[in-house]
Amino acid sequence: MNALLRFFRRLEGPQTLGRGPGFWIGFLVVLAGACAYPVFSDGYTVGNTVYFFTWIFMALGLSLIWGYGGALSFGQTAFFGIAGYSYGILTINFGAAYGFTLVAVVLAMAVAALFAVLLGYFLYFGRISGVFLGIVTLSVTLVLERFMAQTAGPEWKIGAARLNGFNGMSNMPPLTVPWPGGDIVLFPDVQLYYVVLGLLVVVYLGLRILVNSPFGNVLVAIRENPERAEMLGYDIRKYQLGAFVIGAALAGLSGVLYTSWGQYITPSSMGMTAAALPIVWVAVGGRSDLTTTLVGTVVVLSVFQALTIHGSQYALVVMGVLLVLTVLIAPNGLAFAAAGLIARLFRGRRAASPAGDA
Amino acid sequence: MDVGTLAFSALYQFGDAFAFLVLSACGLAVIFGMMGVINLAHGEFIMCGAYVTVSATHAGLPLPLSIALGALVSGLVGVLVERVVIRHLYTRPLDTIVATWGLSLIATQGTLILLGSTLAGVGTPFGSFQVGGYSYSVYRLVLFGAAVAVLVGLYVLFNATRFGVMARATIQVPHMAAALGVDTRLVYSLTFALGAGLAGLAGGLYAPTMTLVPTMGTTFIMEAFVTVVVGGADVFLGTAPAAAVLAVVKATMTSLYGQLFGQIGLLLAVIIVIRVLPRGISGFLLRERA
Amino acid sequence: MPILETRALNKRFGGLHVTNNVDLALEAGEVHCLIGPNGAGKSTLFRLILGEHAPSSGSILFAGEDITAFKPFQRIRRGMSVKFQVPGIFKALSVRQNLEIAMQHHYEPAGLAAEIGRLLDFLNLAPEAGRLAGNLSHGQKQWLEIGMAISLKPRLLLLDEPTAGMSPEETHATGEMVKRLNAEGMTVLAVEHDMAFVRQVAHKVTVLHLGQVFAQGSIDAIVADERVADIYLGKAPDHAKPEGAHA
Amino acid sequence: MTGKTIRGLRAAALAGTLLLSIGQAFAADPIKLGVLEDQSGDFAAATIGKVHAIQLAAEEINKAGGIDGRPLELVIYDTQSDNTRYQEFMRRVLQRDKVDVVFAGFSSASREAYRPIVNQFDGLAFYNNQYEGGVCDANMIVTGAVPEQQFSTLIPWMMEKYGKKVYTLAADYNFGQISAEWVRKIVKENGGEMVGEDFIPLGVSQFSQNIQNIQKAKPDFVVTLLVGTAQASYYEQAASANVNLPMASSVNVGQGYEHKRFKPPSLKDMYVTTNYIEEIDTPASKAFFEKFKAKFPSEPYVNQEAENSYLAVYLYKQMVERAKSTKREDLRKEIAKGDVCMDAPEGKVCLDPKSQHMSHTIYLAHVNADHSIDFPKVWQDIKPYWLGEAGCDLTKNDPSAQYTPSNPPPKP
Repeated sequence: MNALLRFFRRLEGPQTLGRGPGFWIGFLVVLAGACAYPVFSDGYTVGNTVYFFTWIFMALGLSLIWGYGGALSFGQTAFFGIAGYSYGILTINFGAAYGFTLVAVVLAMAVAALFAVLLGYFLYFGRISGVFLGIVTLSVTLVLERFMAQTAGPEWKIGAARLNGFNGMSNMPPLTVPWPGGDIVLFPDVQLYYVVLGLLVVVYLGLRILVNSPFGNVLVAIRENPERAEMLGYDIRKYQLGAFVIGAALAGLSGVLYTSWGQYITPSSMGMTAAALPIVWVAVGGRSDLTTTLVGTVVVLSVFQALTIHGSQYALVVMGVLLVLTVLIAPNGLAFAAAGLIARLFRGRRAASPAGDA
Repeated sequence: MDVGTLAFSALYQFGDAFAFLVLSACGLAVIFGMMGVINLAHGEFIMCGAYVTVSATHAGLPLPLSIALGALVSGLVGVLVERVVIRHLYTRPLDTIVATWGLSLIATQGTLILLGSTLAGVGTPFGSFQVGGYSYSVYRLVLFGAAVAVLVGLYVLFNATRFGVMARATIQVPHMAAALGVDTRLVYSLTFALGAGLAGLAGGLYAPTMTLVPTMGTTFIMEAFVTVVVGGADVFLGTAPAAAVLAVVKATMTSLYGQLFGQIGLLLAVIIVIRVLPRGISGFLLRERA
Repeated sequence: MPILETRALNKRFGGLHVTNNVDLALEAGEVHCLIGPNGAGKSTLFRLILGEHAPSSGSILFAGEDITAFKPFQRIRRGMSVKFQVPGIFKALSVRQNLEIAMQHHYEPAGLAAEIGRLLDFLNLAPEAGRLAGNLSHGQKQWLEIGMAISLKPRLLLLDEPTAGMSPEETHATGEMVKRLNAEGMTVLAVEHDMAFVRQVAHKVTVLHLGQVFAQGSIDAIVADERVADIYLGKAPDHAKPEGAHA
Repeated sequence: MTGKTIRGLRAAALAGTLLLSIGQAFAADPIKLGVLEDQSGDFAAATIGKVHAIQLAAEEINKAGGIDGRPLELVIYDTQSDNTRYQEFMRRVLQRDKVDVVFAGFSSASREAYRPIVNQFDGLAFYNNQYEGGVCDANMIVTGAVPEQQFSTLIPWMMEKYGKKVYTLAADYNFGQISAEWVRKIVKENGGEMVGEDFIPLGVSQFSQNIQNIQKAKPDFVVTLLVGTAQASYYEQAASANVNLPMASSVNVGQGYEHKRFKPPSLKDMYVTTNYIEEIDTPASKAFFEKFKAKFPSEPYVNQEAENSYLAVYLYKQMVERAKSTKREDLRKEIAKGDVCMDAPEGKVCLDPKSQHMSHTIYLAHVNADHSIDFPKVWQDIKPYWLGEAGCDLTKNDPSAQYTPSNPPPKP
């Protein structure tokens, strides 16, 4: 019991919204709802929700790098793509037997993280910051996109896996869990839903612990005032690099899940539009908190999809208008603005506290 | 093939790449370089200039006038956008990414809905000329001339006119300029309009040579950002040398290894330059001069 | 052995010679004030000592160790600490969280709260512990930053204009803080304009002018030096070079 | 932040979930045809006409009593030239809307993006677009032309007329690279010589260096396999530099109607093999074109992909009516008979049982200096022979893979 309480203590802190029994009871209710939800829903909706979930890891990683660490990476899609292709190359070559796809997930994330170590070392130890950091990371993802786009020829292959250029790599097996009495293949349906939901809970809670740990405190201090943080004796480059690598690994996890979800990965997932999207999700939700990032990402994804379905040719225009309005009206993200508004309504005429200031 | 022909062709390719980089970038250099606004709708201002130019030409206006009109209309749209959106974001430059991306979605799809998926071209004027075994387009020389003229114009504007000096003062130390009686809001407005107008000018100049579709701006965007980032904050001292360096990289890589490596070369050049000169070429030059 | 020593330290920005052959030595346990007119090179010297600028030539020693090539955080870890001229506190965090970030790596979680409590008392900030640092008064922000700096238990504390913008009462209280810290064994190097504060705390005063050490000595000796009065009033002719590093 | 704010956040999350589950009610009676095409984004110019063609065909069929008495209902989504939208909406039409058949895709990348999903749900998709060829997949029916149909006609004719030195300028991705491979192969087979090849990344719009490379190589004609609106800028730039060489293409004019978009004479002496363009002067073509213009008067151009989409609806109708079923396996039994043919606006077309690709009437379109079109040559009944000859036989097995001449099906 005490151990459990200590665990909850570590999940809370100055860097995250939500604390106390109220929040955690609410969290459990939402989680229970999420667990029960496939029962009331059809296969398409569940599969589509999994699809939304796959992107959240990349958004949470960007929230860590940008929202908490203050460094805007415009190139999270580079890690997304690297991990996606790595998963494809590994599983096409070694198959799905004996749970290898699960090993491939870990390896693919490791490849993305390793690349992030190299790139992050180059960036942070080269003292590149601010907008320039964004431009360099964007350049990296565009280089990868353009390079991969021209690998259509048969000479571009690794083992049995053709890179297949702009058309993209396909035919990799979906995630497969070894099980007595036959492997369980995780097609985008209920089983995959629970696996991804489980991952999501683990990553969310893990990141909460991380940002409320001494590491997270220092990261926020660096965002607020890098000079001061350094003058407190912290090697800020190591902290930023740490956050960058973790964020990259999470982008990689998104890439792997996306690849196995649709059995397909393409260079355009590292292109300009793809690179801008995570920034939009995170900024719209509220980048300086994990919970708002998570909620914001799901909301933006589902609103954009609903608009595309029902908005015919006006969908993109409406999306654009929504983005501009969000930035103008809710500068800290929709989640903060909505929460502030609702809080004001509940409190009636009493003065509302400022809704977050980051 | 004699040396003269080769030299001319190398120069022509360099000039062509230089003009494209300068014209793509100069509007962005004003908006991003000076104001720190990351304008992802830059390409749509270019598209706006091109569309106005072509429509005016179809309506019977001579091409040079149409191009000027294209630049003017883009500039006016720029004023509007600044007033409605950008003005509220100066203290949060990173949020301009989301806002201008939204604007770019609206502009691209709005144009598609209003004007259809494509516009008929107007044809490239002036014909061609022959040097050695090769024939070249005269209009590409006009583009090069226009690029040089824009650079000279910007230099004069920012160093020898009241507006230019005021703009630079405002952007460097806003509260100081305000204290000295400068209407800083107006200066920001005009600076943004200048950037948008220059983008429109680029669109107008390239309109006769290109396919006119709502998404045409995207083909300029990468070159524009690369040039501005390599150049750094100063419009003249940054853009001109950056475009020169990058034009050499691009023309050489393209001629030796093809277009793919021309593009990849550009992107790698930007990564290397930022690593070596974190504040761009102009940051480096200004510091050396100081 | 001096705790901090600069040897023939030079810094040029383009054509500007901002730090010109500065030799400075701080003995352990002293409170040393650095004064001089605007543009004398005080801030640059601070930044050189902290490692934010690399010197053009010369070297810096800390407790006998050559730290010229060290990164700022490496210098901090060896026992230096700094309070900036403009407070570098984390405005979006509370006073207590500011101190937590400063101290979390030096204390066990159990002892941390008690230590922060002691520090808050010392800084006269105990009633403000829960407030956002950005909402503090100017003087309180300065104290908070001093608190973050001393929470590292440095051997050498660098203070850049610690009393700027303070009322006379606050200035005096700050001076008392510095004296108590010094009594606990901390060496202090302060850049300061307020001569009352300098008189209150300084064992030794160094005057910088045009990037050079212009004069050095006790506060009384410096005040008595007419040439020092002249440079503050702008009378020092450019050719009137000081005869040597020590007046 | 307070507990109340958190409740607010949670309410927002709930609202998000509700949005996911807005469903649609529908009757089961009609035959449902899903349409996933790019009505916005980069490819819109070439693909909006495809949607219109399908709407035209559906309207005609419904007026004439539907398919086997059942009305045809279209379920249309805009895929925004975005591969991920194809993935989302292919799942949606197959799983939620439960359509009987899907017509989907312009770019090859989008087809490859949705193909695994069609296979997962064992659906049936029509790809009504010319492409680089090689898809051997029982879940796919391809009505567009493939390289062997366009190049085995075009290249020998050009070499005969203009000479044997050929230069290829191609988009640097699968379509361009594989098409260039076909050109290389056919040039060699006919005793010609490749004097140069240049590959252009997608999105590039500036061609000065390539123009010079071509002038240096002095070919007899240039094969342009440029894709996308940015790359189409080549023609204007080449014309203004006075390159003045005949051009051959499988993809321009017929798809992107560049001769309508550029000012003459930039496309002068461009030769294109296409299975349809609106200028084709046969009675069937004229009738189709007039019906199209009557329904969509502002349509800028009726291109070959529009005609492919139009005839595909009728082809599907014929198969369903013959099989008395909409089940994929029943329809494939009809295809296996080898006589699923129809008289389309272009002329007679038939489905090849082995590859489920289509034979076409191939027109050689020649662009004059004033950008009018004439047709120096027409080839009847050109078959998509390569896949079948290389070893793809969908009547026997279904590898669900894409092959290329340098990566052919494994020999049994």
